[in-house]
Amino acid sequence: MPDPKKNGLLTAVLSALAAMFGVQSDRNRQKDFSSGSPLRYLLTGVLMAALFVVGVILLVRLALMLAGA
Amino acid sequence: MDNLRRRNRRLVLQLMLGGIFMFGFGFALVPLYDVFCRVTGLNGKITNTGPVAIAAADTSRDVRVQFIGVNNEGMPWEFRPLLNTVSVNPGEMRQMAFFARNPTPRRMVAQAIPSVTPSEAAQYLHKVSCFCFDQQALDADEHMEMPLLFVIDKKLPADIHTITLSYTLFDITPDLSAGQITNDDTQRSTL
Amino acid sequence: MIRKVWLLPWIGWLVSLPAIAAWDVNMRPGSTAIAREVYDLHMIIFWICVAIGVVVFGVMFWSIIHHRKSRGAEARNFHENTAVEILWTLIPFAILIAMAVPATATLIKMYDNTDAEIDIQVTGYQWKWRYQYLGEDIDFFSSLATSREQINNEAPKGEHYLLEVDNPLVLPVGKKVRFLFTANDVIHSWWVPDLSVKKDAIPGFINESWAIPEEPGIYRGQCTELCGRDHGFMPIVVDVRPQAEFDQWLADTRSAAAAQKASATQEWTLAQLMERGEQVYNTSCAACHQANGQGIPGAFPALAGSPMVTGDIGAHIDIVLHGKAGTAMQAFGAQLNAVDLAAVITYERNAWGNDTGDSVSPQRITELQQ
Amino acid sequence: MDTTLSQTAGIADHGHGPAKGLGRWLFTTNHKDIGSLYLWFSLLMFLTGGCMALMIRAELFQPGLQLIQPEFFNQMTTMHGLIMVFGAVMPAFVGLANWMIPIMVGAPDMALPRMNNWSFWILPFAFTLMISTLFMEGGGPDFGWTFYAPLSTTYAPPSVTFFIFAVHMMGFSSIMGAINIIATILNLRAPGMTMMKLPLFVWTWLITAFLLIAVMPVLAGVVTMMLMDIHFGTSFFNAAGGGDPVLFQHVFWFFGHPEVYIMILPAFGIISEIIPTFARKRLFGYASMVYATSSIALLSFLVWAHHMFAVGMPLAGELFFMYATMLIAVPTGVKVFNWVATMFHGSMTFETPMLFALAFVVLFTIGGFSGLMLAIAPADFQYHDTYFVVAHFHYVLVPGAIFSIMAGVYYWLPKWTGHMLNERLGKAHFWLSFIGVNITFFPMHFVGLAGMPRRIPDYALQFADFNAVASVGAFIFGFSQLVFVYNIISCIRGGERATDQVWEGSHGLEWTLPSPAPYHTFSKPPLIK
Repeated sequence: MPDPKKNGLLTAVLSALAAMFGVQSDRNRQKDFSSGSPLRYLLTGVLMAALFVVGVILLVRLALMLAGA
Repeated sequence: MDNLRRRNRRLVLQLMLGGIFMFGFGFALVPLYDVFCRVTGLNGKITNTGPVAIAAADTSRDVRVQFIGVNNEGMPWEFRPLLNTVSVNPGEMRQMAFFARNPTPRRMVAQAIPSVTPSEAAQYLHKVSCFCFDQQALDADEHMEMPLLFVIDKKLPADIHTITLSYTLFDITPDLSAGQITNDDTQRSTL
Repeated sequence: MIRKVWLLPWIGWLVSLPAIAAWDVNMRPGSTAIAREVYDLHMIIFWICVAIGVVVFGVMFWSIIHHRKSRGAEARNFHENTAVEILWTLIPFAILIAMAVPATATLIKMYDNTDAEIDIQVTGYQWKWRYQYLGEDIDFFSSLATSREQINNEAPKGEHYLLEVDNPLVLPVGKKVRFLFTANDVIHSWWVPDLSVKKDAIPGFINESWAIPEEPGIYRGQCTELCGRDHGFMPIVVDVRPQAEFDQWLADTRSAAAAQKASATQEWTLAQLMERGEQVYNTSCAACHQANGQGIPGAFPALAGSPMVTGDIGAHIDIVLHGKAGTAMQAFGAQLNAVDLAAVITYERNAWGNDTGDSVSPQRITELQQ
Repeated sequence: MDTTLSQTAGIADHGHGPAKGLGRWLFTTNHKDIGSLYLWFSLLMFLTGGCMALMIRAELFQPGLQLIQPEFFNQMTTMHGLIMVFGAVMPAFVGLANWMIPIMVGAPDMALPRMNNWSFWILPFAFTLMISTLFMEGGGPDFGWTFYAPLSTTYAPPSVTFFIFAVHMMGFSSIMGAINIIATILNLRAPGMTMMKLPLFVWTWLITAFLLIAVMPVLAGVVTMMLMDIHFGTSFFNAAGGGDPVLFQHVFWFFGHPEVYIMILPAFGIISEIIPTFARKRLFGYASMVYATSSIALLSFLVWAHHMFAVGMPLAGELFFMYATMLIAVPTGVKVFNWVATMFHGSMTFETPMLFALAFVVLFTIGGFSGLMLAIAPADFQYHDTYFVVAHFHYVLVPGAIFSIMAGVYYWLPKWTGHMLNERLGKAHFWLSFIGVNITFFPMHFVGLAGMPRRIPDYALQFADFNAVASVGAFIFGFSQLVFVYNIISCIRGGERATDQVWEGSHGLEWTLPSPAPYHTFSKPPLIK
């Protein structure tokens, strides 16, 4: 069992990315669940969703620019 | 066990607040939608109105502006643009008018709702003054020409050559049946 | 697996269905460049799904057949392998990205704003379409031409049952036509599969789409947004003709419109009005009041022997011209010309035993409409 | 559920079993009774909605208007949609949650038993109110289960107000149910049952509950806006007063898309319980399943406008929603591979629950593929609002949600009733439903691609043959559900005694209880190693 110190923000971001990708190892899962309040994971999730939206908007702009629209 | 009751109560309260917040969010989607339309010109909503600084017209480009008059259901008025198509330079102020006639034997009040296509052009169509800003009342058998003053912004994307501006006329007489309808009922200006 | 003996008669019945009937299973490639591109996109994504399906179900059925307890299969103990999971997530991602590129290209082409030779305003009404050729003085309604008898199974169904209209939309071949969609009452949606055009017609708003039909022919479509009672009975027929024939049609329609105005000033006998009135009645009124004038109890009033139709003629004209607020009775004054209105009112006053002997002249309708 | 529940030794019991007679069901605060009430109510609604579906298919058996008038046909399609979504699928999942979550996490009962009772008893009144609109003057709602404005506001029959209040009541019931489930999962877990050890059915229901609390209020908001438009002269969706019918579609589908995830995530949970049991192998990639379903809770809010590609959005909007839809389709679609990997090198037997679970995996994936095709915006211009879309959502809902509910009922019925179910009847019901579902809905792909629009009471001749086939399939599927009802009743009344573990490969807290599960369980939290 990884030591239940506060997990850094990085692990939360990585876990959120893994969730959006849909693949997560059991080891990381235990590390996530052993840490502090789930609130941080929730907020990271919402933040990552917002980044996902911005990312797709940029993707759209890129597509339009490439097509010379 | 009461520690559990306290934890339950706190959690249930938070969740109910979450539910009420989302109910409010459902209603907040209405103004959010207007802001979203203003930014992206979604659904051809024209948003910039009122006086604008007159800049030199960009005579290098002609934009064809088409006008369409549509009657909504139960609107017997005769309603059509005086000119179907107008060729305009971006940045140039143009005046044109719609003809409206009330053939029915009773006084009626109408509201014109504008819409533009392609929706990407909505943010670049600037209406200085328009009959759709307020309600138009016509007595039996009366007719009038309703003015429209507009400018096409110079920053209109190059690939847009034709803009179609449609006005849909709605009968809103029954809504105002309460008070006496006077000619200058301009309390509500929309869009 | 219990034996399916008693299922055989069902399967037998299914197989005996008439083989000659139409069993078309797929989208038609359509007759515009965009329609063919959409058809290709459809087939590419379809075959991709079939391929993924074959692989996934192949593994699954292999496992169902081989890893069965009854065949002595011993369950292995693996229950996690992130590498495999990452692999089978990256592959679909890659396929989708590969799919998104042509899809984006086609979508951008669909939003092309180049100028069109001909602009048509398409307005959706409750349960018919109205076509206005902008710049021309041509404006007509296009309603379902299939007779009520065919719909109620009292007559054999024609070849284009429910896909035939009285006035099709006529277009020149090879020219870019720009459609401007709006609606008069509720949301409709104008869809012609062969032109790959589908856009919602929304009251109070204007939408646009375009097409360049490449081959002359008749292309049929239907309203594709629920718009009330007769949503299934407002088809679309586009008649694409070579340029010469199209110009001829334009000229004929203009002269017909002029003749129409002139005929409004002629004298019409009762018999002529009745004959024309029956035609107009079956197109525009029979949908609700039924061909026999009995209407539908509780939904639409009967006209046979109704006080409105046999009583004061002015009230009858007013309700046909301006409709009745809050009911499905529309204002036909804005939809039919003076002659049709006079004819249908005369027909209603003398058909199904009403025979009041009154006849309404087109001149009277034109005066009222002035 | 069995009225004569036997009190086996070993489980401390307060000595009082369920009350006798009607009072037991009216005033029950027991999660097992309320679960049964939800399930019986859902079955009743499933059969009611099913009859409406048979009315629709009977009319569409042949071209021409044979049986019913178009406006009644529209009422049938609308009520069929509403009753199946809000009356059959969602209450069935809430019923399974009420029954199974407490005994899966080692809780004595739901966190708020009285609210649990109230959130069930709202439903019969809400649906009586809604179904009574069929008999009102002007008929019931006839504007589709998506009730787009202005057809549902200015042009609606007078009974639309009752429809609005019925939707309000259903919303309250779902929100209270969701709050109850979250409180139970978060606060009432037995010590040792950490969040890491939660069965996947509990995880998917936790995510679904958060989705419910997030979107049902938005649905309540949209019907309240409709109410104000119809009666209080506002113009949210009325273009005359500055409103916008497309605003309605945006707000509705903002609720609509998470709603379809609400209807499928619990199904993912049930299937993830059943396949490991009958493959005698632990679920493959438990962590991935938990993380993927939790990311759906947020991502499902970003893609609503793929239902509106033909409404006339600017190009940038169409591209955004096409890309976002494609991107979030992968993490969910890929979950199917987890189930296949669970089966791989397992040691499988094929009792009825497993048959339904396998049919779910195969047919739900077909629905997922047609969903992927619909995500391609330019192609969606040809698919939108045709029978291809009808085939898509029926494949993800009937062999999807409904088959997973049937699988869950067959899987846990021995635990509820104490008797094993009749396998022969179970397999007969499965094969009839499997054949019926495919004969009904597969031809709809064909007529949809060939150009048949949705929600029409009559069609052109080129669609006639596949529609006839679909109607036959509908009647096969419809009447085979009577086998299901008979099987359930006969399993309650008698049958071979069920052991505690019931299925050879089953794991989990609920299988440590005796069968039938006593009225009160886990009064003292169980020991979890």
